[in-house]
Amino acid sequence: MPFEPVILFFLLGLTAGIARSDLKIPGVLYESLSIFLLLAIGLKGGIELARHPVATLLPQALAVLATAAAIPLVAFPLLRRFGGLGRADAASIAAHYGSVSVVTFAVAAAWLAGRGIEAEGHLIVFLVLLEFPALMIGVLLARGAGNGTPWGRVLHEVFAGKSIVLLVGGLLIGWAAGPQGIQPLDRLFIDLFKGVLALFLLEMGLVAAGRLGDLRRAGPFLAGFAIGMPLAAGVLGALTGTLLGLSVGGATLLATLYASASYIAAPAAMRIAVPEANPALSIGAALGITFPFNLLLGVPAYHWLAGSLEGAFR
Amino acid sequence: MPFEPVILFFLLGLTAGIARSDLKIPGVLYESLSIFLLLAIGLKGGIELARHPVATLLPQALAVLATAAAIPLVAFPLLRRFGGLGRADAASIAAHYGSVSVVTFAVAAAWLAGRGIEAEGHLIVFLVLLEFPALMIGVLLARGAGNGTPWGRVLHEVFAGKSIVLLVGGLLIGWAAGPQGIQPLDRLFIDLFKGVLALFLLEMGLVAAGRLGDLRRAGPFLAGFAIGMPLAAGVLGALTGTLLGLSVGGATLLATLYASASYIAAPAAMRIAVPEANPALSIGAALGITFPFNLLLGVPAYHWLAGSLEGAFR
Amino acid sequence: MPFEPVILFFLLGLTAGIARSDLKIPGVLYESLSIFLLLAIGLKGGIELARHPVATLLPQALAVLATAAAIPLVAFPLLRRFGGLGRADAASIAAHYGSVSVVTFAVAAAWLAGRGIEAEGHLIVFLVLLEFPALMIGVLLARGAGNGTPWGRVLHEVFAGKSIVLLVGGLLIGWAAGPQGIQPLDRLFIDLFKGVLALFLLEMGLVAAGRLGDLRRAGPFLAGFAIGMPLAAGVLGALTGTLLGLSVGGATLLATLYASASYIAAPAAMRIAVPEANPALSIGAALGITFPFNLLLGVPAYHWLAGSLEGAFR
Amino acid sequence: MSPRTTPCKLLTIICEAQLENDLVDDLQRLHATGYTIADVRGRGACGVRDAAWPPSASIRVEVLCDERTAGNIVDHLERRYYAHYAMVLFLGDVAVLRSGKFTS
Amino acid sequence: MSPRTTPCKLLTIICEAQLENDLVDDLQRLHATGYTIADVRGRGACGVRDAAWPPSASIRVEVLCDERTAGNIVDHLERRYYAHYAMVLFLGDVAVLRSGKFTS
Amino acid sequence: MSPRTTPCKLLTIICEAQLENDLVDDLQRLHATGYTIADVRGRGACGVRDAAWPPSASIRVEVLCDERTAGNIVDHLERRYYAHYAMVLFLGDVAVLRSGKFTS
Ligand SMILES: Nc1ncnc2c1ncn2[C@@H]1O[C@H](COP(=O)(O)O)[C@@H](O)[C@H]1O
Ligand SMILES: Nc1ncnc2c1ncn2[C@@H]1O[C@H](COP(=O)(O)O)[C@@H](O)[C@H]1O
Ligand SMILES: Nc1ncnc2c1ncn2[C@@H]1O[C@H](COP(=O)(O)O)[C@@H](O)[C@H]1O
Ligand code: NA
Ligand code: NA
Ligand code: NA
Repeated sequence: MPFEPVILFFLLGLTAGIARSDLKIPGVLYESLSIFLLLAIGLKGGIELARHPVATLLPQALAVLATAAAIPLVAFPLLRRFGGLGRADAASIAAHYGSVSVVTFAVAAAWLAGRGIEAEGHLIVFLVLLEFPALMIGVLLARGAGNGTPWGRVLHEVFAGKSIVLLVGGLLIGWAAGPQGIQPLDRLFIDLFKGVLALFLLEMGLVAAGRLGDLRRAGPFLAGFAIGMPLAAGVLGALTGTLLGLSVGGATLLATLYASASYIAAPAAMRIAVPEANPALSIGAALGITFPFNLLLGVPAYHWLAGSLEGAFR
Repeated sequence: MPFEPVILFFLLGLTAGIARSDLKIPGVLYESLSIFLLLAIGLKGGIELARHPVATLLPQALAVLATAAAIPLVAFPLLRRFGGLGRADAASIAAHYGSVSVVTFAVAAAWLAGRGIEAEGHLIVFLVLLEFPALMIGVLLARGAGNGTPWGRVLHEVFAGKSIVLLVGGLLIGWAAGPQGIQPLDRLFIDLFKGVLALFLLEMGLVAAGRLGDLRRAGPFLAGFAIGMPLAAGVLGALTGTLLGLSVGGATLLATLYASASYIAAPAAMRIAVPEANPALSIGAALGITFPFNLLLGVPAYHWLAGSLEGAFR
Repeated sequence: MPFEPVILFFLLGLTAGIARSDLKIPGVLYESLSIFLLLAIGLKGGIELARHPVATLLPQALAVLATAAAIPLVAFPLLRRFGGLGRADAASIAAHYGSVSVVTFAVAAAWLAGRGIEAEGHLIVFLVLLEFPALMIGVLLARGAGNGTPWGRVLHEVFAGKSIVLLVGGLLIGWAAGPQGIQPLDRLFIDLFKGVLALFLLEMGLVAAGRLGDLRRAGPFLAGFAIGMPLAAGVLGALTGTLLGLSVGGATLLATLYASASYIAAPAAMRIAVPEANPALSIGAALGITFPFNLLLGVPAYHWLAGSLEGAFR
Repeated sequence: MSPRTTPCKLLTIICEAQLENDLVDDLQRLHATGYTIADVRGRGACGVRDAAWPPSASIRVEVLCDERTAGNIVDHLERRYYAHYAMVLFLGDVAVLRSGKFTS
Repeated sequence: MSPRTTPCKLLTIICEAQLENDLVDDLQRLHATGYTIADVRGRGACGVRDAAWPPSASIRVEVLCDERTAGNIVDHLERRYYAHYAMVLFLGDVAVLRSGKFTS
Repeated sequence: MSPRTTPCKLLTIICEAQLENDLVDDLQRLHATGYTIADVRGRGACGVRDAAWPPSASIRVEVLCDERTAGNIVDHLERRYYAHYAMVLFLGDVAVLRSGKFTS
């Protein structure tokens, strides 16, 4: 099969949603599954962190953060000028695309694993690091640094937000307890990960089906942006990864991170920090187009890209 | 032990319910567990389908569908004439008994597995197929084919209903992805299946305890029907299975399917399509009597029957 | 690491709660996880019971019940005289500390297992037995045996309460089905136990964070009691265990049971049976102080104690 | 009441959860500008509905609307559902802010 | 209001979830013909009740009944629970369809 | 109504679930003595909010208070949230027991 089997669950949810099935995944199950996924990803990252001396990761991490910051900074003027969007909307969408999608990352990792392609484990650490800077940039773009931005409130929303708490908390626990300490928890957090991911994708399909109406209202520019932006960001990610000496698998994952758009942390933070922005636009683009695009076509494309760059640069 | 250990969870729930324990399984947990069970059964069926060429199953499937259609068609006049029930109630009850219970099937499969008795894997495909025709027959019996039945609405309710979507969706995913594609999901959907079944039975026991009042109102005819009908249908199923050349285990499962009464898909569909029918009657009989009867006595009886027929016919 | 890694999840929850994170574990997930834990513990105990002839446990069980009854009977006058608490509050707190905490027990068992220290499996049976007598003693202390205590109501609340039903129900199922009967359920109830415990501790951390305000109001005497009482009860438990000939691991678990304070069964029963008691006091002490104290310091201390006593007495 | 508020009808419908999809379509067709739904359990003439499983789940639907719309909705529900489904309806008077939102 | 509706009292009780079983028995004994319950969270004189775990869960109970029944229920609840439990009661006026359903 | 009850305002707010933390702080600051929150879903001017995932979840907040407090809360909410968030407000009249609990 050209794509990861778990994606079929997304398509099932999408179909059920479009057919107005009475299949509804209770909101509480959504929350429970997302708590599980965020914590499990954090734990995996922490175990990787325990294996690598943090110091050796630092230069790579800084390079990754610096290049990734380009994504929202480029997206913002594009959306303003060519999309004709207002300041708040452009900033909010830029923040969504600058941040990352945990589930897209997990599907990419599964896709690589299903093909036996190795990837550096510490990419998860980058996932955690890339989650929030774009959110801050988004708020800066919307409001400027100065007058009247309730920065305390915004910082609290970002850093005490569910996804950062669970990702960073899981990271610290995995790092402190180490591989042997976490091992009795593997039955839950490692073995069941992919099955839970499948259930979550079923739910995301149902949610995405409900966003299709928003999409129609969003117009063709945003639809194009929702495919062009991840492709461009994917190139940047694959390039960065290759130059940093990551394996093809690692560069694929970094490209996926750059290309993915957040729909867990970003909507929550932007709603509070930039309330004037219309969430239907950012979520419609990120979840309705970019997310399925990345699952179905993006990941294989980034892998092909990473392979080509590896050939070119070494 | 003469019966499957998971049945003890049903008895625990039933006892707790009768004792008015404050043990309450949240409705959301019920929905989550039933989503899991339906999807897991569908996936298992899909994997079996991937192993068998569909064409070879077709004649068997048609025979199974044809004989199973006799169940609601016989039940209806019985309920009308001897039970004195109105058209709507008789049609709704006939639909419940014509359709199948996924959980009863799962318990029967576990009972066979616990005794090391083999059964054809593609019985799950028949489970999916038998889920809905009886619902259509029930609506036809209640309303006639013509005037004023909102068929679009009814067909939507049946085919976009949760259980069909998850069973058929799981079937298609399992079939498209094949055994290797699904294998990383086995940790969740296969390994945990029986434990989740136990939890679901605990919940069904609590629910059944709440139906005992309905039962008293239902009267002795319906109570007799709720035991006699599955026995008769079980004979039909065992006979059909044996004549189709199924193993003793396979014929036991087919008999269980025929004998079981739906309490997930049927109540939902009948409530919308035949609102005049009193759900307390159909659910009281199907869940309050037939379900525990099949779990405790029916399955061993159908197995004995299948064994005897096998001896007689071959 | 000096303590069990799962405790880190408690600390994460506590930190998130104190930081007013928007991480909220839905109430339904709490209930689902606690149903799982209680049932799983009961099943494990039942399997142990199936291995031991009940008759041989009886003398030990009686000795354990008798000495454990001292805990609420000593706590009550202490709380009355030195804490200046009213009859109802003192009785309710005494009942909480006389009963046991299932989660503390599970963490202690994990701590021992992580160090390869053996412990008698039938300690779980004592856990179940110790759950309720202190609740009855608490009601007696608050109301006296006579006039106007609605004993029917109270007994129903205790014995039909969720935790007793699941613990005893699990025990009976495990005992009736035996190790082989339960074995297909192990994937869920045994393998996932520790992971689910980690999630539950995360939730308890969040809940405990919300009790810190109550604690401040509770005052220094109760804070001292919440540490002194478990230590004293732990000594009693370690002594009892050693004199009954338990291994060091077994005596550690018995000490943990005596030292732990209930926060599942006791709050529910006391609220109905002794409504005049202020739940903020008993829950604040049991969950806000004693629970984390036992997790972090108590368990290692009781192990050291059990080791010393073993040396002294044999 | 503040001069910025306007009187408005609040229609509350308590019924079987399975009717939700149909009801929502009906409300839209009858020109309600919105609705709010909560999951509930209860007891009534049709017995206990404890929400332990889908057939016994109930919902509580609130509709803010003008008197005429409320009347139309009540008429429709009474005709279409009242006889065969567990359902209770009641009307109250409230004051809303920005009443334009609630008249069709 | 339409001539088909009849005035009725709506009694709302917000209290600790643990009282649900008892309350439901009380309502039946006091001749309420039904009730509707939702799970809620909140804050009041007894502090924050955030529903994060069972001891801090709350319910919101609605009872449609005639004035006398409402009075009886309020009296009973005040006597039996008000002092020791987190509980709030309020009464409103509504109009119901088929009022026969709500008088005992 | 019984002589033991006192008239009181019941303010109901239906809004995006994400506002809960802020709203609760606002209510405290504006001297509401309590509140009750339920999880709901619905439809309004901002479209369907089906509660299938956090961004589309809604809450229904009830506040019993005196008329002045209700006015202050309505003013504040209108200023701070009404323009940019899905939000509906309405006021009703009820009668409470022990009214001391609800005046600040
Ligand atoms: N008197 C009542 N007070 C409050 N809610 C009621 C009342 N009667 C019925 N209900 C609610 O309406 C639902 C349907 O009522 P019914 O059609 O009478 O069975 C019940 O399940 C209750 O949730
Ligand atoms: N002023 C109020 N407005 C709305 N709900 C309230 C109010 N006061 C109390 N409540 C609710 O009633 C419950 C019990 O109140 P209390 O007995 O005052 O603690 C609280 O947890 C709230 O859910
Ligand atoms: N006419 C209405 N009746 C009842 N609830 C409404 C109505 N309009 C809006 N709502 C509720 O208030 C929320 C926000 O409304 P809005 O700001 O108009 O989108 C909706 O999601 C509904 O839950
Ligand atoms: Na990105
Ligand atoms: Na059948
Ligand atoms: Na104890």
